[in-house]
Amino acid sequence: MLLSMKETILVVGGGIAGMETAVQLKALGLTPVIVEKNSSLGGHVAQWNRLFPDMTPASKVLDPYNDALKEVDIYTDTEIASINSLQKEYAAVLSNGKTLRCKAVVFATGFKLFEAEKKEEYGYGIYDRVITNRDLERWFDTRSDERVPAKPAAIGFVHCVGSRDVKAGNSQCSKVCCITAIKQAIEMKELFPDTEIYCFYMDLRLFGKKYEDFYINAQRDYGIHFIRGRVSEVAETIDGRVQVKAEDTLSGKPVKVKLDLLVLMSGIVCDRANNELARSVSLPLDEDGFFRSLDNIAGVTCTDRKGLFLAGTCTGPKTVPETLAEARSAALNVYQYLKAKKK
Amino acid sequence: MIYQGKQKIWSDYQKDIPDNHWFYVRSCIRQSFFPASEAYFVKIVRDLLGKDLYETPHHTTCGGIAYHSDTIPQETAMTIVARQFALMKEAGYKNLVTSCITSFGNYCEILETWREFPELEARIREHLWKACRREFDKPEYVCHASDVVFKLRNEIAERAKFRLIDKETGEPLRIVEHIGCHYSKMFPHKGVGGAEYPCVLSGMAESWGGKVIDYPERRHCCGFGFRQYMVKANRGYSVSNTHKKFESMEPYHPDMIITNCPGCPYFLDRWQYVISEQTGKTYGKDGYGIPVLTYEELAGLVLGVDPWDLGLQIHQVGPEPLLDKMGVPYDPSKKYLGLDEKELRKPGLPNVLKCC
Amino acid sequence: MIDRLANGFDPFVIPFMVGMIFVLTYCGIGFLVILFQLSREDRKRFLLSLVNPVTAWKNIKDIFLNCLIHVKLWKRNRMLGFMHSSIAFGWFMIIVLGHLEVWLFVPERIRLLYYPIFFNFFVAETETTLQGAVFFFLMDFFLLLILVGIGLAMIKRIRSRFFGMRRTTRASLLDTIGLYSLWAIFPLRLLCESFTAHISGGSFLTVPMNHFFRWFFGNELNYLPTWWAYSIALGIFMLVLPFTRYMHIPAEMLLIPMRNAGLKVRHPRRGFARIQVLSCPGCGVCIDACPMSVRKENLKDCTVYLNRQIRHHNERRITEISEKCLMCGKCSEVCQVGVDGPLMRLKQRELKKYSINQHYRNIRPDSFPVEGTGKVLYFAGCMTHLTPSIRKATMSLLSKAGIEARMMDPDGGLCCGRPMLLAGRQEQARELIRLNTAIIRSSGCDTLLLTCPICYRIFKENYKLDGIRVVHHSVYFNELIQSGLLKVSKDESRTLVYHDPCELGRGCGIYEEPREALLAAGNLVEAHQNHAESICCGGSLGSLSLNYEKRREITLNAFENLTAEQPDAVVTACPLCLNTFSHYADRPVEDLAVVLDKASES
Amino acid sequence: MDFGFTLSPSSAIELDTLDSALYRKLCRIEPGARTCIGCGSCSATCTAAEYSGMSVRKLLLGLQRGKKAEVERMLSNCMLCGKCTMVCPRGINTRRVILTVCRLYDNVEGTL
Repeated sequence: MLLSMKETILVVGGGIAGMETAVQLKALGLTPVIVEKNSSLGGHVAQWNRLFPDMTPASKVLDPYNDALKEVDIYTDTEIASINSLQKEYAAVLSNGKTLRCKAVVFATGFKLFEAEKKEEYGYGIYDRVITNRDLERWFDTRSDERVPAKPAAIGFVHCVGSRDVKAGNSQCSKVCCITAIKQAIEMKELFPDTEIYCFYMDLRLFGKKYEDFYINAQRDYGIHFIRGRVSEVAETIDGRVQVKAEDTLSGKPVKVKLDLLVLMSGIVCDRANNELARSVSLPLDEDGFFRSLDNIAGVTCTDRKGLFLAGTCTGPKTVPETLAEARSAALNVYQYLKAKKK
Repeated sequence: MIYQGKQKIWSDYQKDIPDNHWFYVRSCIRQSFFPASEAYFVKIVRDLLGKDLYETPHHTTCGGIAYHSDTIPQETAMTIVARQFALMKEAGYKNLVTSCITSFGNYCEILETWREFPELEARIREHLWKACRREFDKPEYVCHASDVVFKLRNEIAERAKFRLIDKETGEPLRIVEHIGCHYSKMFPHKGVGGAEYPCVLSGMAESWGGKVIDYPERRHCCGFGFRQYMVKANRGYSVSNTHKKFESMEPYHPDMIITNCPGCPYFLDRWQYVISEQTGKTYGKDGYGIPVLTYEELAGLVLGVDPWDLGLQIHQVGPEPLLDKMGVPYDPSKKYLGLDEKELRKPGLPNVLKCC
Repeated sequence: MIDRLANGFDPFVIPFMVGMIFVLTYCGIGFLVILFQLSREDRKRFLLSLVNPVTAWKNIKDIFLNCLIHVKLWKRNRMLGFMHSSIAFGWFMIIVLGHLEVWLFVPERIRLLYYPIFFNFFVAETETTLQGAVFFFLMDFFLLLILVGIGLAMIKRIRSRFFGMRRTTRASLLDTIGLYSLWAIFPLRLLCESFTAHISGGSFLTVPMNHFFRWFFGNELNYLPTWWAYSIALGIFMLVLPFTRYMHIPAEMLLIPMRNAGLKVRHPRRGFARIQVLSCPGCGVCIDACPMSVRKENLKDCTVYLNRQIRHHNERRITEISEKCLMCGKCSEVCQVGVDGPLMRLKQRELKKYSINQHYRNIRPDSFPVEGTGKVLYFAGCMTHLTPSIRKATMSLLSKAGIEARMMDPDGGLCCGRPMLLAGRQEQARELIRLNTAIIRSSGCDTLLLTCPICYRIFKENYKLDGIRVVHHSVYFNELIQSGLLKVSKDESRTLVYHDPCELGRGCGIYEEPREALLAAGNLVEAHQNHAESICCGGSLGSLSLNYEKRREITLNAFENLTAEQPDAVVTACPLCLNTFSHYADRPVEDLAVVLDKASES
Repeated sequence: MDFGFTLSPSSAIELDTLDSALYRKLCRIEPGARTCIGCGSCSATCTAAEYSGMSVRKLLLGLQRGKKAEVERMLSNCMLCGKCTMVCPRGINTRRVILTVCRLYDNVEGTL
């Protein structure tokens, strides 16, 4: 049975994690409030065109929320100025001046895409033909980006840009780039069947359901070339293309290739903007800058602070399904927590 | 090594071997390398155990060596084989027993090919008919002579005069069994015990009192490998393979090696000499090599046949240490006398390897 | 004035004499040894410089200004300057005046070493003369000066921050003994002279004290023990001196003429290096200066400790320190004595033996053909190939200025050799220099443009490229701007801070040109420590052993120093600094060329 | 006696017998060496690669696989320029690795 409790729950962040949490909380009879710093909901997924491994349109994931969130209060273009813990609840001061009293807070603040400029040797923002995975997704939507040539003869994908790289201050694996690269490579191949496509990888980490099949397709049906070597240098050629230098570590020989488009797989990194927020409610951060869960097995969505919960990529790189699952469990955590308090 | 595990595998690879009425086809090279082996196989099976074993003087090579050395196409080999089948049909036999492992492999391979491509079989029938107006039936059973001995191993054991036991210590002899590659590596189900842990030879060794040792390179080829040996430029590989096997079995101090293939005993035996000349190393006790016997020779010894009648003097590696251990009596002075007591020419002795 | 004692001797002078004779012989022998350790031509050059009036005069001047007045220290830190010069100069004057007195009043005693020191003990004042009064006054004055200095020294011991020093060296046992004996000397002298003031005369300091004592003690017999104590303090000080930091007093007097003679460190232990090591007063200024000091574990890796380890012959530590150093050159920049720490380390590195010795015989210069005819040859260098923004901006600026330039290494070339040089492997460096020289010569250029200070320095210092101008892009572009060839529009709203790369600033003395150039593009603020005192970015190729995570704090600290004024962007002129900073930067880090390129119209 | 053919050496890497003393010593001095993920950035960016096949990745692998001789050849052209250090995603101090190997190559027990 449902406890009839109309307590307000603050959900920080309006990405899929935040939205799903809110939907579930609503279903559990609670009153979620979403605070989103951007002008629209949907977070990173909204900036994606299609999702692996089934080429699901991102809209298919997002649209249902339009109805589902009808009765939920949503503050967009709003940030959390501060959160103060009171006796039994929290008081959140919003940048729009409002103050929210809430029984619990779910942080669904998400991640930041690594700024590819930081890996200068790849020449993002310097060369005309270098874009990131996000740029490419946007291009899939808009089909307008002067950096993407009309008829590319060769395209390269660089995995692990800003992931597994201490120099980028980010030693962990971003988990989704390998499969994203394969997805985008396939999409490009579908658009430009005659184009040679190269993926430069350190290790291919295709752990998820159907990922390996996806990889096999890319190899067998689309003839995408996989080169085990991390790109070390990118230079501009006389004709405005880019020349990529890497080592084909499997043959132990250096490889050079001229490309019309180089796509950098920017990784998932923590959003430093959350540090202040975390400090204000004295939530600990991990050394990688993400929120620290109570534990990494059974308590991923819990914290050691009463009434504070975590959902989605604010605790580390995750796929969309993982994020949704966590959002649901976070909602349940909140419910259990309030139920326990009632008794 | 878990013995039960091996038995489990063996039970999976049971091969039904007819217990009588065999059509025996000899090996090309064994007749010159180990003439006594085939002779004593026939003696043991026919005279000692009184079975029906038929062989015909019209039998020729099966073409296996030529085929594996890339000198004749498979269809030629098939036609030759078809002729052997025809001979068997004419003699009224259905159970083919080959003395040679390569032949065995060759027969199996051809029969399997025909099963997959009947049209090919038809064409071969045509070839055979055109060539020599003969017709053939496919054999009901194809087995190797060692299968037969394996089948009869216990009967032999009952009649044994000597057992594979060190008469000094009473310990069972440590025996390396080496199976010819073409016996079961092509078709595991056509070999007793399959390809990984074949028990055709180990079965004999154990029922005659010996103890089989498992060493890491047990599965490894003897090194003959047809082209590897026959093209002189490749012989380095051939001997290196053999060397690898000996290096791997050395720590187990084997008393003997038993084989069921024409090439293996020859190369395991002769390469010991070459290795000793090149590296100065021998693998037996105090300068001797490890005696390499065919299963027939071993059966002969067990049944008390005189070593020299078994032609052990033709081996490069002297069998004496083994004979001493088993307690088989022998007369060194007679070692190089032929059957008719006539003096065979005594071979020159190697520099390193001790032979007698 | 007349002798009080007929024989002019009293046993209490013995401790002093022992110490004095010991120290003189020790230094004499040491001097000869070092002289012997010099290479023949160095020795010749040094001895000649001594008789050459010009250098001779320079020597005297420098010794006076540095050893006695401590001019450099004054410039750096008034407190410290005053403290040191008061003691040094005061003491010097007391000795000089002592000799004058003897020479004037009892000339027959001039040959006795101890006489000038204990003058007041041995003489009696017959009648007061103006001359005497003047001397007594001066004596007291300088004694007072010294005592003030000593006072300050004591305060410094207790609270070094009071002197603006964050860290200072920890003194060894002998150092402490030397220190306390030194401190003891002058108060004791005051006592002695006060006791004898009514006999041998005194002045504003000693006379009143004398009256006080006489009133207090009555009889005057108890003055002998104080003279003993005084002599003993002097004796101890001089006995331990060679084994303490105070060795720098005599050593520096040799170092200065040697440096003026143009001698350089050839071997990390012998000859000139030895005298450098001995001249290190262990003041510890280099500890605060060393960029590595931000990590506690590195505190003992700066030059003062290198010198100490060399004096202790601690081979393991010497190697460790020599290989860790970033070679940023800041320690020698701030050093009062002018100890060239980096050079010592470099020479130490050169001693290392390798079982694999690189060579480049298989590389032929003609495999790097330089196309085109432009008179300006741009050598990007290894580092710039990993910072394409610099390369792109440089080429674009050149074309904007309408200069026909060519790249020497469009698809990567050879290393300039500086890294090998810094690793102490001259042989390899020389070979690379030979190769690159051939390539440059074959190109027929008249200007070699460099965007990397590491390259720039070696091209400037070690290459023989007569007829070809070697220029760093900061200088070159500044000229283009000043000469109007390059039109740069100033963005008033943007404040920039310029980071002086070690190799460019301290290394090649280029400080102003980059700033001038930047002023054309935006407003400039200065880092907390700048110019010759700028802090190494931590990425330096100079260090052979520091690894990435250990360089982190160094970089962060350097960056903090840069952003003290909250500039919008940090500008540097070195690809390595750029790369290093951008790993941790919280605001844009750009190369000078990039800033100018953005601000200039084509 | 000459047979006209000889034992041909095995190409196998015998992990349990190979000599990795140099590698172990190297790792004591520069533990970072153990963290190589063999991405090949160093080899690709190397200035000397095209002359001597220089590659820190291969260097580290070679030392672990007991292929000392190759290592020597590889190092012969290194210019110590430090590009490999700059691109290494694991922040390995490759220049120290190189210098250490050059120093200890013939005398593994030698000190630094």
